Amino acid sequence: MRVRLQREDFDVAAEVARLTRGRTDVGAVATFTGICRGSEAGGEIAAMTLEHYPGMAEAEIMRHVEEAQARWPLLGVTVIHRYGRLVPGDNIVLVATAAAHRQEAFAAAEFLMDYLKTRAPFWKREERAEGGAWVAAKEADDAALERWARPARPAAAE
Amino acid sequence: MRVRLQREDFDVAAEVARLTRGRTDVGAVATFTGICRGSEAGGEIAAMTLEHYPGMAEAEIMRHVEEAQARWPLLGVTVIHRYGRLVPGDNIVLVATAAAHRQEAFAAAEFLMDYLKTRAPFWKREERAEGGAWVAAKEADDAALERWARPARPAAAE
Amino acid sequence: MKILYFAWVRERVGKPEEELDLPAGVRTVAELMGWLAGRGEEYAHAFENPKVIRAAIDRTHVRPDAALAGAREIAFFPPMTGG
Amino acid sequence: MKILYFAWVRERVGKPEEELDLPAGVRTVAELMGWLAGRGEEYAHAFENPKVIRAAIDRTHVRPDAALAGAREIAFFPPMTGG
Repeated sequence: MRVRLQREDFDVAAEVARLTRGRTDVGAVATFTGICRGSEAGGEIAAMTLEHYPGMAEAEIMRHVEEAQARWPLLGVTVIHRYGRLVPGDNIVLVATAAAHRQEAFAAAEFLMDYLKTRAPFWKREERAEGGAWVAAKEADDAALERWARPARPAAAE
Repeated sequence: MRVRLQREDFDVAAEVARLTRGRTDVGAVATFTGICRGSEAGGEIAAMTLEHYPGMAEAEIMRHVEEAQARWPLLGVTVIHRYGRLVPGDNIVLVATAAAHRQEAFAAAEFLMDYLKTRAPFWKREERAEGGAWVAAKEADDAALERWARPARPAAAE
Repeated sequence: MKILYFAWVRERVGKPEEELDLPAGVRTVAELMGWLAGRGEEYAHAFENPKVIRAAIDRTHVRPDAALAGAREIAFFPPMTGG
Repeated sequence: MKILYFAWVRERVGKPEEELDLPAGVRTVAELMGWLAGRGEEYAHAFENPKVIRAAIDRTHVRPDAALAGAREIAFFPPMTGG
Protein backbone atom coordinates (compact mmCIF):
# COMPACT_ATOMS: atom_id res chain seq x y z
CA MET A 1 0.00 0.00 0.00
CA ARG A 2 1.25 3.40 -0.98
CA VAL A 3 -0.18 6.78 -0.04
CA ARG A 4 1.44 9.98 -1.25
CA LEU A 5 0.58 13.66 -1.11
CA GLN A 6 2.66 15.72 -3.48
CA ARG A 7 2.78 18.88 -5.57
CA GLU A 8 4.23 17.01 -8.56
CA ASP A 9 2.28 15.16 -11.21
CA PHE A 10 2.06 11.36 -11.17
CA ASP A 11 2.47 8.71 -13.86
CA VAL A 12 -0.50 6.33 -14.07
CA ALA A 13 1.47 3.71 -16.00
CA ALA A 14 4.33 3.70 -13.51
CA GLU A 15 1.89 3.28 -10.62
CA VAL A 16 0.04 0.44 -12.34
CA ALA A 17 3.36 -1.24 -13.14
CA ARG A 18 4.40 -0.94 -9.50
CA LEU A 19 1.25 -2.82 -8.45
CA THR A 20 1.73 -5.71 -10.85
CA ARG A 21 5.47 -6.04 -11.48
CA GLY A 22 6.95 -9.46 -10.81
CA ARG A 23 3.72 -11.06 -9.61
CA THR A 24 1.17 -13.33 -11.25
CA ASP A 25 -1.62 -13.29 -8.66
CA VAL A 26 -3.07 -9.95 -9.81
CA GLY A 27 -5.90 -10.45 -12.28
CA ALA A 28 -7.47 -7.00 -12.11
CA VAL A 29 -6.24 -3.44 -11.78
CA ALA A 30 -8.71 -0.57 -11.55
CA THR A 31 -7.55 3.03 -11.69
CA PHE A 32 -9.27 6.33 -11.26
CA THR A 33 -7.70 9.61 -12.28
CA GLY A 34 -9.34 12.87 -11.24
CA ILE A 35 -8.50 15.80 -13.49
CA CYS A 36 -8.92 19.57 -13.12
CA ARG A 37 -11.73 20.68 -15.43
CA GLY A 38 -11.84 23.98 -17.31
CA SER A 39 -15.38 24.77 -16.27
CA GLU A 40 -17.71 23.91 -13.41
CA ALA A 41 -21.36 24.87 -13.04
CA GLY A 42 -21.21 26.88 -16.25
CA GLY A 43 -18.27 29.10 -15.30
CA GLU A 44 -14.76 29.04 -16.72
CA ILE A 45 -11.99 28.11 -14.32
CA ALA A 46 -8.49 29.50 -14.83
CA ALA A 47 -6.88 27.43 -12.09
CA MET A 48 -7.57 25.70 -8.80
CA THR A 49 -5.61 25.62 -5.57
CA LEU A 50 -5.81 22.56 -3.37
CA GLU A 51 -5.20 23.14 0.33
CA HIS A 52 -4.74 20.20 2.67
CA TYR A 53 -4.14 19.45 6.34
CA PRO A 54 -0.63 17.99 6.38
CA GLY A 55 -0.32 15.04 8.69
CA MET A 56 -4.06 14.48 8.97
CA ALA A 57 -4.53 13.99 5.22
CA GLU A 58 -1.94 11.18 5.03
CA ALA A 59 -3.21 9.53 8.21
CA GLU A 60 -6.86 9.69 7.16
CA ILE A 61 -6.21 8.31 3.69
CA MET A 62 -4.04 5.55 5.14
CA ARG A 63 -6.81 4.64 7.58
CA HIS A 64 -9.31 4.33 4.72
CA VAL A 65 -6.91 2.32 2.59
CA GLU A 66 -6.66 -0.07 5.55
CA GLU A 67 -10.43 -0.17 5.74
CA ALA A 68 -10.62 -0.99 2.03
CA GLN A 69 -8.10 -3.77 2.58
CA ALA A 70 -10.24 -5.15 5.42
CA ARG A 71 -13.36 -5.10 3.24
CA TRP A 72 -11.96 -6.60 0.05
CA PRO A 73 -9.10 -9.04 -0.64
CA LEU A 74 -6.80 -6.49 -2.26
CA LEU A 75 -3.32 -7.24 -3.53
CA GLY A 76 -2.25 -3.60 -3.68
CA VAL A 77 -3.53 -0.05 -3.32
CA THR A 78 -1.99 3.25 -4.40
CA VAL A 79 -3.45 6.68 -3.60
CA ILE A 80 -1.72 9.84 -4.77
CA HIS A 81 -3.33 13.21 -4.10
CA ARG A 82 -1.78 16.43 -5.35
CA TYR A 83 -1.98 19.80 -3.62
CA GLY A 84 -1.03 23.33 -4.61
CA ARG A 85 -2.03 25.20 -7.76
CA LEU A 86 -3.37 23.19 -10.72
CA VAL A 87 -4.64 24.30 -14.10
CA PRO A 88 -7.34 22.69 -16.26
CA GLY A 89 -6.11 19.39 -17.65
CA ASP A 90 -3.80 18.75 -14.69
CA ASN A 91 -4.16 15.50 -12.76
CA ILE A 92 -5.50 15.91 -9.21
CA VAL A 93 -5.80 12.43 -7.75
CA LEU A 94 -5.00 8.82 -8.57
CA VAL A 95 -6.48 5.74 -6.96
CA ALA A 96 -5.24 2.37 -8.22
CA THR A 97 -6.30 -0.98 -6.79
CA ALA A 98 -5.08 -4.49 -7.59
CA ALA A 99 -6.97 -7.69 -6.83
CA ALA A 100 -7.45 -11.20 -8.15
CA HIS A 101 -10.85 -10.34 -9.61
CA ARG A 102 -12.50 -7.26 -11.04
CA GLN A 103 -15.32 -6.73 -8.54
CA GLU A 104 -12.96 -6.13 -5.62
CA ALA A 105 -10.70 -3.84 -7.62
CA PHE A 106 -13.62 -1.69 -8.82
CA ALA A 107 -15.40 -1.60 -5.45
CA ALA A 108 -12.28 -0.58 -3.54
CA ALA A 109 -11.41 2.16 -6.04
CA GLU A 110 -14.93 3.61 -5.86
CA PHE A 111 -14.98 3.38 -2.07
CA LEU A 112 -11.68 5.26 -1.82
CA MET A 113 -12.78 7.95 -4.27
CA ASP A 114 -16.11 8.48 -2.48
CA TYR A 115 -14.14 8.76 0.73
CA LEU A 116 -11.57 11.20 -0.65
CA LYS A 117 -14.33 13.47 -1.98
CA THR A 118 -16.02 13.93 1.38
CA ARG A 119 -13.78 12.94 4.29
CA ALA A 120 -10.16 13.58 3.35
CA PRO A 121 -9.04 17.03 4.57
CA PHE A 122 -8.60 18.80 1.22
CA TRP A 123 -10.23 22.01 0.08
CA LYS A 124 -10.43 23.37 -3.46
CA ARG A 125 -10.38 27.06 -4.26
CA GLU A 126 -11.22 27.96 -7.85
CA GLU A 127 -9.86 30.99 -9.71
CA ARG A 128 -12.50 32.45 -12.00
CA ALA A 129 -12.64 35.67 -13.98
CA GLU A 130 -14.98 37.12 -11.36
CA GLY A 131 -12.59 36.18 -8.53
CA GLY A 132 -11.65 33.23 -6.36
CA ALA A 133 -14.13 31.04 -4.51
CA TRP A 134 -13.95 27.96 -2.33
CA VAL A 135 -15.73 24.98 -3.85
CA ALA A 136 -18.86 24.05 -1.91
CA ALA A 137 -19.24 20.43 -0.80
CA LYS A 138 -21.84 18.51 -2.78
CA GLU A 139 -24.67 16.64 -1.12
CA ALA A 140 -24.41 14.04 -3.89
CA ASP A 141 -20.90 13.24 -2.67
CA ASP A 142 -22.12 12.67 0.89
CA ALA A 143 -24.84 10.40 -0.48
CA ALA A 144 -22.25 8.47 -2.49
CA LEU A 145 -20.22 7.86 0.66
CA GLU A 146 -23.24 6.67 2.65
CA ARG A 147 -23.85 3.68 0.42
CA TRP A 148 -20.69 2.07 1.82
CA ALA A 149 -21.94 2.41 5.40
CA ARG A 150 -24.95 0.19 4.93
CA PRO A 151 -24.14 -3.22 3.47
CA ALA A 152 -20.67 -3.86 4.85
CA ARG A 153 -20.95 -2.42 8.37
CA PRO A 154 -24.07 -3.23 10.38
CA ALA A 155 -25.01 -0.38 12.72
CA ALA A 156 -24.54 -2.59 15.78
CA ALA A 157 -20.90 -3.13 14.90
CA GLU A 158 -19.99 0.56 14.82
CA MET B 1 -14.56 5.83 -29.12
CA ARG B 2 -11.94 3.28 -29.90
CA VAL B 3 -12.30 -0.49 -30.02
CA ARG B 4 -9.36 -2.69 -30.91
CA LEU B 5 -8.71 -6.41 -30.96
CA GLN B 6 -5.03 -7.23 -31.20
CA ARG B 7 -2.35 -9.78 -30.39
CA GLU B 8 0.03 -7.07 -29.15
CA ASP B 9 0.16 -5.62 -25.66
CA PHE B 10 -1.30 -2.20 -24.94
CA ASP B 11 -0.02 0.82 -23.02
CA VAL B 12 -2.44 2.03 -20.35
CA ALA B 13 -0.77 5.44 -20.07
CA ALA B 14 -0.91 6.05 -23.81
CA GLU B 15 -4.59 5.13 -23.92
CA VAL B 16 -5.42 7.40 -20.96
CA ALA B 17 -3.44 10.22 -22.57
CA ARG B 18 -5.37 9.73 -25.81
CA LEU B 19 -8.67 10.21 -23.93
CA THR B 20 -7.62 13.44 -22.23
CA ARG B 21 -5.06 15.13 -24.46
CA GLY B 22 -5.86 18.71 -25.46
CA ARG B 23 -9.18 18.88 -23.66
CA THR B 24 -10.29 20.36 -20.34
CA ASP B 25 -13.82 18.94 -20.05
CA VAL B 26 -12.68 15.53 -18.76
CA GLY B 27 -12.73 15.41 -14.96
CA ALA B 28 -12.60 11.65 -14.49
CA VAL B 29 -10.88 8.71 -16.17
CA ALA B 30 -11.52 5.17 -14.96
CA THR B 31 -9.50 2.26 -16.30
CA PHE B 32 -9.68 -1.45 -15.83
CA THR B 33 -6.88 -3.78 -16.83
CA GLY B 34 -7.49 -7.53 -16.84
CA ILE B 35 -4.34 -9.58 -16.41
CA CYS B 36 -3.56 -13.28 -16.97
CA ARG B 37 -3.14 -14.92 -13.54
CA GLY B 38 -0.71 -17.70 -12.73
CA SER B 39 -3.27 -19.82 -10.98
CA GLU B 40 -7.03 -20.28 -11.05
CA ALA B 41 -9.12 -22.51 -8.79
CA GLY B 42 -6.03 -23.80 -7.07
CA GLY B 43 -4.21 -25.00 -10.20
CA GLU B 44 -1.13 -23.49 -11.80
CA ILE B 45 -1.55 -22.05 -15.27
CA ALA B 46 1.38 -22.06 -17.71
CA ALA B 47 -0.38 -20.01 -20.38
CA MET B 48 -3.77 -19.17 -21.80
CA THR B 49 -4.99 -18.91 -25.38
CA LEU B 50 -7.77 -16.50 -26.20
CA GLU B 51 -9.88 -17.40 -29.21
CA HIS B 52 -12.34 -14.87 -30.65
CA TYR B 53 -14.90 -14.55 -33.42
CA PRO B 54 -13.36 -11.97 -35.75
CA GLY B 55 -15.88 -9.48 -37.04
CA MET B 56 -18.48 -10.32 -34.45
CA ALA B 57 -16.21 -9.45 -31.51
CA GLU B 58 -15.51 -5.93 -32.80
CA ALA B 59 -19.15 -5.35 -33.75
CA GLU B 60 -20.49 -6.60 -30.42
CA ILE B 61 -18.05 -4.56 -28.36
CA MET B 62 -18.78 -1.48 -30.46
CA ARG B 63 -22.51 -1.99 -29.93
CA HIS B 64 -22.02 -2.12 -26.16
CA VAL B 65 -19.75 0.91 -26.17
CA GLU B 66 -22.58 2.72 -27.94
CA GLU B 67 -24.99 1.48 -25.30
CA ALA B 68 -22.69 2.76 -22.56
CA GLN B 69 -22.55 6.13 -24.33
CA ALA B 70 -26.36 6.21 -24.44
CA ARG B 71 -26.60 5.43 -20.72
CA TRP B 72 -23.96 7.81 -19.39
CA PRO B 73 -22.62 11.16 -20.62
CA LEU B 74 -19.20 9.84 -21.62
CA LEU B 75 -16.47 11.94 -23.20
CA GLY B 76 -14.46 8.97 -24.44
CA VAL B 77 -14.26 5.18 -24.31
CA THR B 78 -11.44 2.84 -25.23
CA VAL B 79 -11.69 -0.96 -25.25
CA ILE B 80 -8.72 -3.11 -26.23
CA HIS B 81 -8.99 -6.88 -26.03
CA ARG B 82 -6.06 -9.13 -26.84
CA TYR B 83 -6.27 -12.58 -28.39
CA GLY B 84 -3.76 -15.36 -28.97
CA ARG B 85 -1.42 -16.93 -26.44
CA LEU B 86 -0.76 -15.07 -23.19
CA VAL B 87 1.34 -16.02 -20.17
CA PRO B 88 0.74 -15.11 -16.51
CA GLY B 89 1.34 -11.42 -15.94
CA ASP B 90 0.33 -10.50 -19.50
CA ASN B 91 -2.40 -7.93 -20.02
CA ILE B 92 -5.64 -9.32 -21.47
CA VAL B 93 -8.08 -6.45 -21.68
CA LEU B 94 -8.26 -2.70 -21.13
CA VAL B 95 -11.37 -0.62 -20.64
CA ALA B 96 -10.87 3.12 -20.18
CA THR B 97 -13.70 5.64 -19.82
CA ALA B 98 -13.60 9.43 -19.63
CA ALA B 99 -16.38 11.63 -18.26
CA ALA B 100 -16.92 14.92 -16.47
CA HIS B 101 -17.58 13.17 -13.15
CA ARG B 102 -16.44 9.98 -11.49
CA GLN B 103 -19.76 8.12 -11.18
CA GLU B 104 -20.27 7.92 -14.94
CA ALA B 105 -16.69 6.88 -15.61
CA PHE B 106 -16.80 4.08 -13.03
CA ALA B 107 -20.28 2.85 -13.99
CA ALA B 108 -19.47 2.68 -17.70
CA ALA B 109 -16.19 0.84 -17.10
CA GLU B 110 -17.91 -1.73 -14.88
CA PHE B 111 -20.77 -2.14 -17.34
CA LEU B 112 -18.36 -2.77 -20.21
CA MET B 113 -16.29 -5.25 -18.20
CA ASP B 114 -19.39 -7.19 -17.07
CA TYR B 115 -20.45 -7.26 -20.67
CA LEU B 116 -17.08 -8.40 -22.02
CA LYS B 117 -16.97 -11.25 -19.49
CA THR B 118 -20.25 -12.79 -20.57
CA ARG B 119 -21.37 -11.56 -23.98
CA ALA B 120 -18.32 -10.75 -26.10
CA PRO B 121 -17.36 -13.73 -28.28
CA PHE B 122 -14.06 -14.70 -26.65
CA TRP B 123 -13.10 -18.06 -25.21
CA LYS B 124 -10.17 -18.83 -22.93
CA ARG B 125 -8.28 -22.09 -23.00
CA GLU B 126 -5.85 -22.66 -20.14
CA GLU B 127 -2.65 -24.68 -20.37
CA ARG B 128 -2.02 -26.59 -17.15
CA ALA B 129 0.46 -29.30 -16.23
CA GLU B 130 -2.34 -31.88 -16.52
CA GLY B 131 -3.32 -30.63 -19.99
CA GLY B 132 -5.37 -27.93 -21.66
CA ALA B 133 -8.94 -27.04 -20.77
CA TRP B 134 -11.48 -24.46 -21.86
CA VAL B 135 -12.46 -22.11 -19.08
CA ALA B 136 -16.05 -22.63 -17.95
CA ALA B 137 -18.33 -19.60 -17.82
CA LYS B 138 -19.09 -18.41 -14.29
CA GLU B 139 -22.62 -17.92 -13.03
CA ALA B 140 -21.34 -15.00 -10.96
CA ASP B 141 -20.43 -13.22 -14.19
CA ASP B 142 -23.94 -13.68 -15.58
CA ALA B 143 -25.34 -12.30 -12.33
CA ALA B 144 -23.01 -9.31 -12.57
CA LEU B 145 -24.31 -8.54 -16.05
CA GLU B 146 -27.94 -8.80 -14.97
CA ARG B 147 -27.71 -5.88 -12.55
CA TRP B 148 -27.44 -3.54 -15.55
CA ALA B 149 -30.64 -4.88 -17.08
CA ARG B 150 -32.89 -3.78 -14.24
CA PRO B 151 -32.61 -0.09 -13.43
CA ALA B 152 -31.82 1.38 -16.82
CA ARG B 153 -33.98 -0.75 -19.12
CA PRO B 154 -37.55 -1.45 -18.05
CA ALA B 155 -38.74 -4.86 -19.28
CA ALA B 156 -41.45 -3.25 -21.42
CA ALA B 157 -38.81 -1.44 -23.47
CA GLU B 158 -36.91 -4.57 -24.49
CA MET C 1 -24.99 -21.49 -45.54
CA LYS C 2 -21.68 -20.72 -43.86
CA ILE C 3 -21.38 -22.34 -40.45
CA LEU C 4 -18.66 -21.42 -37.95
CA TYR C 5 -17.56 -23.24 -34.82
CA PHE C 6 -15.54 -21.83 -31.92
CA ALA C 7 -13.69 -23.12 -28.85
CA TRP C 8 -14.58 -26.69 -27.86
CA VAL C 9 -17.41 -26.87 -30.40
CA ARG C 10 -14.76 -26.25 -33.08
CA GLU C 11 -12.43 -28.84 -31.52
CA ARG C 12 -15.15 -31.49 -31.38
CA VAL C 13 -16.46 -30.85 -34.91
CA GLY C 14 -12.85 -30.83 -36.07
CA LYS C 15 -13.04 -27.74 -38.29
CA PRO C 16 -13.47 -24.01 -37.81
CA GLU C 17 -16.05 -23.52 -40.54
CA GLU C 18 -17.86 -25.14 -43.43
CA GLU C 19 -20.38 -24.38 -46.16
CA LEU C 20 -23.52 -26.55 -45.93
CA ASP C 21 -26.80 -26.78 -47.81
CA LEU C 22 -29.55 -27.17 -45.26
CA PRO C 23 -32.62 -29.33 -45.92
CA ALA C 24 -35.90 -27.41 -46.18
CA GLY C 25 -37.16 -28.74 -42.82
CA VAL C 26 -34.36 -27.03 -40.87
CA ARG C 27 -35.81 -23.62 -40.08
CA THR C 28 -34.49 -22.62 -36.63
CA VAL C 29 -31.18 -22.60 -34.77
CA ALA C 30 -32.39 -25.49 -32.56
CA GLU C 31 -33.41 -27.52 -35.62
CA LEU C 32 -30.01 -26.85 -37.19
CA MET C 33 -28.23 -28.12 -34.06
CA GLY C 34 -30.39 -31.27 -34.18
CA TRP C 35 -29.64 -31.81 -37.86
CA LEU C 36 -25.89 -31.23 -37.35
CA ALA C 37 -25.86 -33.72 -34.45
CA GLY C 38 -26.95 -36.40 -36.94
CA ARG C 39 -24.09 -35.78 -39.36
CA GLY C 40 -21.57 -38.07 -37.62
CA GLU C 41 -19.85 -38.92 -34.37
CA GLU C 42 -17.87 -35.70 -34.09
CA TYR C 43 -21.01 -33.60 -34.58
CA ALA C 44 -23.00 -35.78 -32.18
CA HIS C 45 -20.29 -35.15 -29.58
CA ALA C 46 -20.20 -31.40 -30.22
CA PHE C 47 -23.97 -31.01 -30.01
CA GLU C 48 -24.70 -33.68 -27.37
CA ASN C 49 -25.94 -31.01 -24.96
CA PRO C 50 -27.45 -28.25 -27.12
CA LYS C 51 -28.59 -26.30 -24.06
CA VAL C 52 -25.04 -25.19 -23.33
CA ILE C 53 -24.30 -24.07 -26.88
CA ARG C 54 -24.79 -20.47 -27.88
CA ALA C 55 -25.46 -19.28 -31.42
CA ALA C 56 -25.08 -16.14 -33.50
CA ILE C 57 -26.71 -15.36 -36.83
CA ASP C 58 -24.80 -12.86 -38.95
CA ARG C 59 -22.70 -11.95 -35.91
CA THR C 60 -25.59 -11.24 -33.55
CA HIS C 61 -26.46 -13.41 -30.55
CA VAL C 62 -29.71 -15.35 -31.09
CA ARG C 63 -31.86 -17.78 -29.12
CA PRO C 64 -32.45 -21.41 -30.20
CA ASP C 65 -35.88 -20.55 -31.61
CA ALA C 66 -34.44 -17.90 -33.95
CA ALA C 67 -35.34 -18.42 -37.61
CA LEU C 68 -32.57 -19.14 -40.10
CA ALA C 69 -34.38 -17.49 -43.01
CA GLY C 70 -32.15 -14.93 -44.70
CA ALA C 71 -29.08 -15.80 -42.64
CA ARG C 72 -25.70 -15.76 -44.38
CA GLU C 73 -23.52 -16.95 -41.50
CA ILE C 74 -24.35 -18.90 -38.37
CA ALA C 75 -21.91 -19.63 -35.56
CA PHE C 76 -22.00 -22.10 -32.66
CA PHE C 77 -19.89 -21.74 -29.53
CA PRO C 78 -19.80 -22.36 -25.77
CA PRO C 79 -20.69 -19.61 -23.27
CA MET C 80 -18.23 -16.74 -23.64
CA THR C 81 -15.30 -16.30 -21.26
CA GLY C 82 -13.65 -13.07 -22.37
CA GLY C 83 -12.60 -10.06 -20.39
CA MET D 1 -3.80 24.37 22.89
CA LYS D 2 -2.77 24.50 19.24
CA ILE D 3 -5.64 25.55 16.99
CA LEU D 4 -5.50 25.24 13.20
CA TYR D 5 -7.76 26.80 10.58
CA PHE D 6 -8.15 25.73 6.95
CA ALA D 7 -9.71 27.08 3.75
CA TRP D 8 -12.22 29.91 4.30
CA VAL D 9 -12.12 29.49 8.06
CA ARG D 10 -8.39 30.28 7.84
CA GLU D 11 -9.03 33.23 5.52
CA ARG D 12 -11.69 34.72 7.80
CA VAL D 13 -9.69 34.23 11.01
CA GLY D 14 -6.68 35.65 9.16
CA LYS D 15 -4.11 33.10 10.32
CA PRO D 16 -3.43 29.40 9.73
CA GLU D 17 -2.82 28.50 13.35
CA GLU D 18 -2.35 29.84 16.86
CA GLU D 19 -1.63 28.68 20.40
CA LEU D 20 -4.41 29.58 22.87
CA ASP D 21 -5.07 28.95 26.55
CA LEU D 22 -8.70 27.96 26.91
CA PRO D 23 -10.80 28.99 29.90
CA ALA D 24 -11.91 26.13 32.15
CA GLY D 25 -15.55 26.39 31.02
CA VAL D 26 -14.68 25.47 27.43
CA ARG D 27 -14.95 21.68 27.42
CA THR D 28 -16.29 20.68 23.98
CA VAL D 29 -15.68 21.50 20.34
CA ALA D 30 -18.99 23.40 20.19
CA GLU D 31 -18.08 25.41 23.28
CA LEU D 32 -14.71 26.22 21.78
CA MET D 33 -16.36 27.51 18.58
CA GLY D 34 -18.66 29.69 20.72
CA TRP D 35 -15.73 31.03 22.71
CA LEU D 36 -13.66 31.72 19.57
CA ALA D 37 -16.62 33.57 17.97
CA GLY D 38 -16.41 36.06 20.86
CA ARG D 39 -12.72 36.87 20.30
CA GLY D 40 -13.27 39.56 17.67
CA GLU D 41 -14.92 40.42 14.36
CA GLU D 42 -12.82 38.09 12.23
CA TYR D 43 -13.60 35.13 14.53
CA ALA D 44 -17.28 36.08 14.68
CA HIS D 45 -17.33 36.02 10.89
CA ALA D 46 -15.49 32.68 10.67
CA PHE D 47 -17.77 30.99 13.20
CA GLU D 48 -21.03 32.77 12.38
CA ASN D 49 -22.59 29.49 11.25
CA PRO D 50 -20.96 26.77 13.39
CA LYS D 51 -23.18 24.07 11.85
CA VAL D 52 -21.21 24.16 8.59
CA ILE D 53 -17.81 23.97 10.29
CA ARG D 54 -16.10 20.61 10.75
CA ALA D 55 -13.53 19.87 13.42
CA ALA D 56 -10.71 17.43 14.05
CA ILE D 57 -8.99 16.69 17.35
CA ASP D 58 -5.47 15.39 17.01
CA ARG D 59 -6.09 14.77 13.29
CA THR D 60 -9.26 12.72 13.69
CA HIS D 61 -12.71 13.95 12.66
CA VAL D 62 -14.93 14.70 15.67
CA ARG D 63 -18.48 15.90 16.30
CA PRO D 64 -19.31 19.22 18.00
CA ASP D 65 -20.03 17.47 21.30
CA ALA D 66 -16.56 15.88 21.42
CA ALA D 67 -14.64 16.66 24.61
CA LEU D 68 -11.43 18.69 24.37
CA ALA D 69 -9.82 17.02 27.40
CA GLY D 70 -6.38 15.70 26.52
CA ALA D 71 -6.35 17.24 23.02
CA ARG D 72 -3.05 18.62 21.72
CA GLU D 73 -4.26 20.01 18.40
CA ILE D 74 -7.71 21.02 17.21
CA ALA D 75 -8.55 22.06 13.68
CA PHE D 76 -11.56 23.87 12.18
CA PHE D 77 -12.43 23.76 8.49
CA PRO D 78 -15.32 23.75 6.00
CA PRO D 79 -16.71 20.51 4.53
CA MET D 80 -13.97 18.77 2.57
CA THR D 81 -13.81 18.99 -1.22
CA GLY D 82 -10.89 16.75 -2.18
CA GLY D 83 -10.67 14.02 -4.75
